[in-house]
Amino acid sequence: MLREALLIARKDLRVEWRSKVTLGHVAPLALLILVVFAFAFDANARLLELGAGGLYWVAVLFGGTLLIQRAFDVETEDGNFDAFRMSAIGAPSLFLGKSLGVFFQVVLLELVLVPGVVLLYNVRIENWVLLLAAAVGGTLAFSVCGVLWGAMAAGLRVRATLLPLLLVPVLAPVLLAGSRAFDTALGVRAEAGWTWTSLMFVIAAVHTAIGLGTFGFLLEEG
Amino acid sequence: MLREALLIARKDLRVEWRSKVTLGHVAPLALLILVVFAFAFDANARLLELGAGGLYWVAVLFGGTLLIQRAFDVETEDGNFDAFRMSAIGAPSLFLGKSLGVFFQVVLLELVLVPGVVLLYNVRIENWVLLLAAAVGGTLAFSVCGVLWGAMAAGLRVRATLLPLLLVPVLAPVLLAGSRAFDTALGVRAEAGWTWTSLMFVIAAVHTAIGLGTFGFLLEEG
Amino acid sequence: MAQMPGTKHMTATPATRVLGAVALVAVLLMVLLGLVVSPADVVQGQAVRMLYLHVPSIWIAYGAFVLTSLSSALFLIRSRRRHDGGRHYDRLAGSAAEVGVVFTGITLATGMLWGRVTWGTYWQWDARLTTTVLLFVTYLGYLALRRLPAAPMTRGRRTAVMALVSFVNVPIVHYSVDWWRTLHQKASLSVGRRPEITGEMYWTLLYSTLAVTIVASWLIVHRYRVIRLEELRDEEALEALIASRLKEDDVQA
Amino acid sequence: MSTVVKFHKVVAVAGGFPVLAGLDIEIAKGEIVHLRGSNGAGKTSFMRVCAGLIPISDGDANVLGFDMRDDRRSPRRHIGLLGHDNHLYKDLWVQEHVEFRAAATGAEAGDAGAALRRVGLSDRLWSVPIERLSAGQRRRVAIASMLVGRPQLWLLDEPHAALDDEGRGLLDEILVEAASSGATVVFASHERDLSKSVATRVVTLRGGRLMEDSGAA
Amino acid sequence: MSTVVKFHKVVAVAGGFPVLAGLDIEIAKGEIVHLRGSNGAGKTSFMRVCAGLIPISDGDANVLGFDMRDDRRSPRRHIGLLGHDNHLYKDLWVQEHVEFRAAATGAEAGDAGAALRRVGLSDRLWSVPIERLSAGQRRRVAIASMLVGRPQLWLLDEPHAALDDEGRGLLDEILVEAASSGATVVFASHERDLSKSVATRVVTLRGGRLMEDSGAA
Ligand code: HEM
Ligand SMILES: Nc1ncnc2c1ncn2[C@@H]1O[C@H](COP(=O)(O)OP(=O)(O)OP(=O)(O)O)[C@@H](O)[C@H]1O
Ligand SMILES: Nc1ncnc2c1ncn2[C@@H]1O[C@H](COP(=O)(O)OP(=O)(O)OP(=O)(O)O)[C@@H](O)[C@H]1O
Ligand SMILES: [Mg+2]
Ligand SMILES: [Mg+2]
Repeated sequence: MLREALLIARKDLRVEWRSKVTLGHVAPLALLILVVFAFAFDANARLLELGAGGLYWVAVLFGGTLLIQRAFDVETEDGNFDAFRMSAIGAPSLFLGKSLGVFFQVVLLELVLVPGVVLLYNVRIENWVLLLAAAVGGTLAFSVCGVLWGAMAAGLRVRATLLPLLLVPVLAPVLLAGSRAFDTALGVRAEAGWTWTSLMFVIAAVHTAIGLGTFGFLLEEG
Repeated sequence: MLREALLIARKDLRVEWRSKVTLGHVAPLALLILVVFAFAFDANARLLELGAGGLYWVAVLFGGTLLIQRAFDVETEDGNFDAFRMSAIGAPSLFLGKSLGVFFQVVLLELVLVPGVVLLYNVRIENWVLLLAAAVGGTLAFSVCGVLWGAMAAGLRVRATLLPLLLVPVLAPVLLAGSRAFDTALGVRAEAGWTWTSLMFVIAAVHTAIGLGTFGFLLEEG
Repeated sequence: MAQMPGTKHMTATPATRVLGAVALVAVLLMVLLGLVVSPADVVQGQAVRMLYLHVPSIWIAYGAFVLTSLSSALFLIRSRRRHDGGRHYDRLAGSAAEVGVVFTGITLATGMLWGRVTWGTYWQWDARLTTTVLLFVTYLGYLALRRLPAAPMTRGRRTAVMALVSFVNVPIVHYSVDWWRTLHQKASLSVGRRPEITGEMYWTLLYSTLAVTIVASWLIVHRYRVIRLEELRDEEALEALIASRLKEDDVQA
Repeated sequence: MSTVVKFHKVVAVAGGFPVLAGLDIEIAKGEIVHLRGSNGAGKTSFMRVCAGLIPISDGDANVLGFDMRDDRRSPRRHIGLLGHDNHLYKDLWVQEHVEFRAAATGAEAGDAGAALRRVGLSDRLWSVPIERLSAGQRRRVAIASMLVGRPQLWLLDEPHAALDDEGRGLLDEILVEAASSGATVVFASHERDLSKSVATRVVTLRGGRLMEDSGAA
Repeated sequence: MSTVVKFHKVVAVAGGFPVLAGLDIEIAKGEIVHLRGSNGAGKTSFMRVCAGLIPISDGDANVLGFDMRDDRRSPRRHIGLLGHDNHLYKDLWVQEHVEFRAAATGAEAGDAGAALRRVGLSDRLWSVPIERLSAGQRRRVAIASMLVGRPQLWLLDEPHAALDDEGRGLLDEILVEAASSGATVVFASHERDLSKSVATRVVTLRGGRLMEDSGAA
């Protein structure tokens, strides 16, 4: 299963490598969003500092949703979704592989975003370990949820608009937990950073379990 | 020219009618964004009131971008972009027609969003005329910019990620002007509401002129 | 449930007519108890009567969502083997979710009215209120997915998975008052804790819950039957199509 | 007989690859040209250059009297292009789609029905979303959409693919009819028989250049 | 000779339409079946039901020994499906794509090169993004991707479309070879000649049912 999952992930990363969408489009876009927020808040420095954690995660989720969308568009164009379903690879491996691919792309995105937040919003990282753990937990949770719901909308003609609608409510807790954990790590606000971080890992674990169990159902038709 | 533009707009609205994407997916999504922002801001009521104008326009632009994306996906799938380019309809008419179609869809979206903001962020509309003018101006500006850049990204394999990247910087002024005008109309902050509103109309006019003049070039390849 | 007595165009049977009558009486009694018999609150005054609709509604909604999740799980298990298996559970999941959404809506509406009276605004950005609204939207999304044009089994499977994931929200709503500091009332009835309200109010609340449960069951049964009738209609249309294909002799494409 | 397409040493580049590498060809009004050549020979590219979708980077090309170096947009309104893809709005109903295409080229709404009947699409399918059609049914809708615009130059890329015997018969009739009423037809196909049945001329490409030409009719 | 596909009064529904309306058919191991029928007859639908992509709603179907009412996922690993579409990742290079498909079915990376050579794709094209290929070249890549998985049941929907003469020759060879090494082949095509050259049996569908059957070889 792991071998097959890695196969899928490698293929996705290769598609990414050929099109350079994450670093070329999504990362700059996420940075831009940070800038625009700074604008929208009228460059109120205190406000930005307070909001840094939340805005970071808004940017990640927004960019990440584009990546999920793309991960499934690649799978469904040219009638490819049939090939995905016909694949000799088992559904759990497909789920894991896709999630892994998305995970790495989102990590790439965050590697650009963290310095962006630090520079633009003028915050300092006070707790590296917490920051890292929160980033990993949030990204994991995002990837598995995203792939689960991505498959749910995949192949439908209205997927581009349906996916965000389905994703946002599920991701709201991740957004909240991520923001609070980052607030703590950035020393903006004293919160139960580690509790929030574990919450994200729990969300990731729950969705992984659901995904492994049900991904096969999502791919079937009729 | 007008006849042809109406033809295009009618076709787009018919596609929308068949799929009911605007009311069914994009409008609820935009409402959700309002909710999520409230969450991200830690439910600071005063902050939300202050930010109502800005968040309204963030939701409009976000939802609108999905609509633009869809408007061009419809045009480009099944090799359709060639048909679009081969169309006997002149490029300026295509531009006007597409913009018109998007305009109506975004208006639909806003009809849902305005009550949403009023209820959720607890603001009162103090100047109806200004609000209406600002909404129309901003929507116009958004539609023409969106279609102009949408065409630029259309047909590219990476359009889904490229389009937002292109759009955000262009729309930043609309976002700013819209927020300020709404702030005034909602009585949140005394600003030069009418000046900002006229700015949006100017942006719309400029982009319409550019669009009418250059849309043909955007469609060409090689 | 497959065979419906009486005519096939009606959703009622003698049993459900009785259930309907009981529901009606129960609601009347609930109004009586809630508005007349039970006392006004020391702090909240008359507004407290909102409680008898506000709270049972959300409990019933929880119950409906539990039903949705259980049926969805059963549907997935059944549909794994035979392709038409378990449609029954899909219908049940759908009708329960619809009723759940309606009652969540009632809680939201009564809550907003209540908030207007006690807090002075319709809406507060409070954890329970916000999570309730997320719950509401999640299941609205579920219903949206159910409405998409797709083969019934495809849709059934996708929505069943969605139902399972969505249920995660229910405990979050319930415990939100404990996890976050909120304006909203803490849970007064909770497993392993002694109830904080007593006397007539307590009994009225319990009774209202019973009444609302009866109403909800009645609704679910009828929604189920309407869905079943729609399916029957589609099946009949399909038979007609098959028949017409069987005599498809004109070679037109 | 007037010349509709006139290429002189045309080089065209797409994606950094010379898809046409010095093509010389002349096509006169009323001809029905069967374009042949192995995979990658440049048939599709030739049609796209004719339609002005790919610019020429060397040589001279003239289509319907327009110099393609100067203006490759104007001839388009007189050209119908059917690519490997069908160019259909999958959300629309069959009839709506053809009516839209009709209106877009200034034809009347009634023409749409006539065109659909012409390609033999039973009216059960007229109000079905295009997404649900079979491959051959879609191809027919695409042909009807083209027919309705009454182009002067028809460019069809493997129009016969996916069509059944009846469809092929209808298509051939339509092409002959178009040519006899003054239009010019170029179609690509790998099926040999078609050269005899419909085409008045067979042109074979190789490596982006002309290899064989049965000559004008 | 063992039976690979066995349909008994199969009804299958897609989008509320009975795409198969009581189909009876048996296909034995090693046959090469040419599937014919007018547009909308149900050829594509038949293949999709065989592949387990469309569920059957009435009748009995057995594919490769699996009862399709109970389990329509297990046979898939032994089936190769080439639809009207090519199922290609357009961003990948040709070689990468085929290697991925090879790895996904447990074949070795070396097989990919062999398959590409087998379909006659010159190695200039191996490291070209699939997006840039011509229609016929893409079709060849799709065939190679299928070949590499060594399926036991081949389902090909108009595989000859877009292929040139050389490609058709190679494809026919590949099909014959597959059948003689124990696989079973079903292909749809509207071209009559193919019935003689490759097929061991011709089956004609109409209205989602069997209309004519030349009988097993
Ligand atoms: C839109 C506004 C409101 C919403 C969405 C809302 C939502 C809820 C929910 C979901 C519950 C069920 C908790 C559980 O047992 O899991 C609940 C219970 C309750 N609500 Fe509200 N509520 C709102 C406004 C109010 C207001 C304004 C009051 C009164 C001041 C109020 C008083 C109560 C009380 C007393 C309970 C019972 C608590 C218990 O016994 O568990 N609610 N509400
Ligand atoms: N955008 C592009 N970038 C690079 N090469 C391209 C591009 N488009 C086409 N080519 C190459 O140009 C050649 C000619 O392609 P074309 O599509 O014209 O062939 P064709 O004759 O239509 O072939 P087929 O019979 O397979 O459809 C092919 O080798 C193809 O790989
Ligand atoms: N999802 C669907 N919804 C409704 N009708 C459908 C659907 N899929 C196929 N059909 C109908 O079923 C019939 C059979 O389609 P199918 O694609 O099997 O035909 P085919 O024999 O492959 O035709 P062709 O030669 O044109 O490819 C067609 O009339 C088609 O319109
Ligand atoms: Mg070609
Ligand atoms: Mg077919």
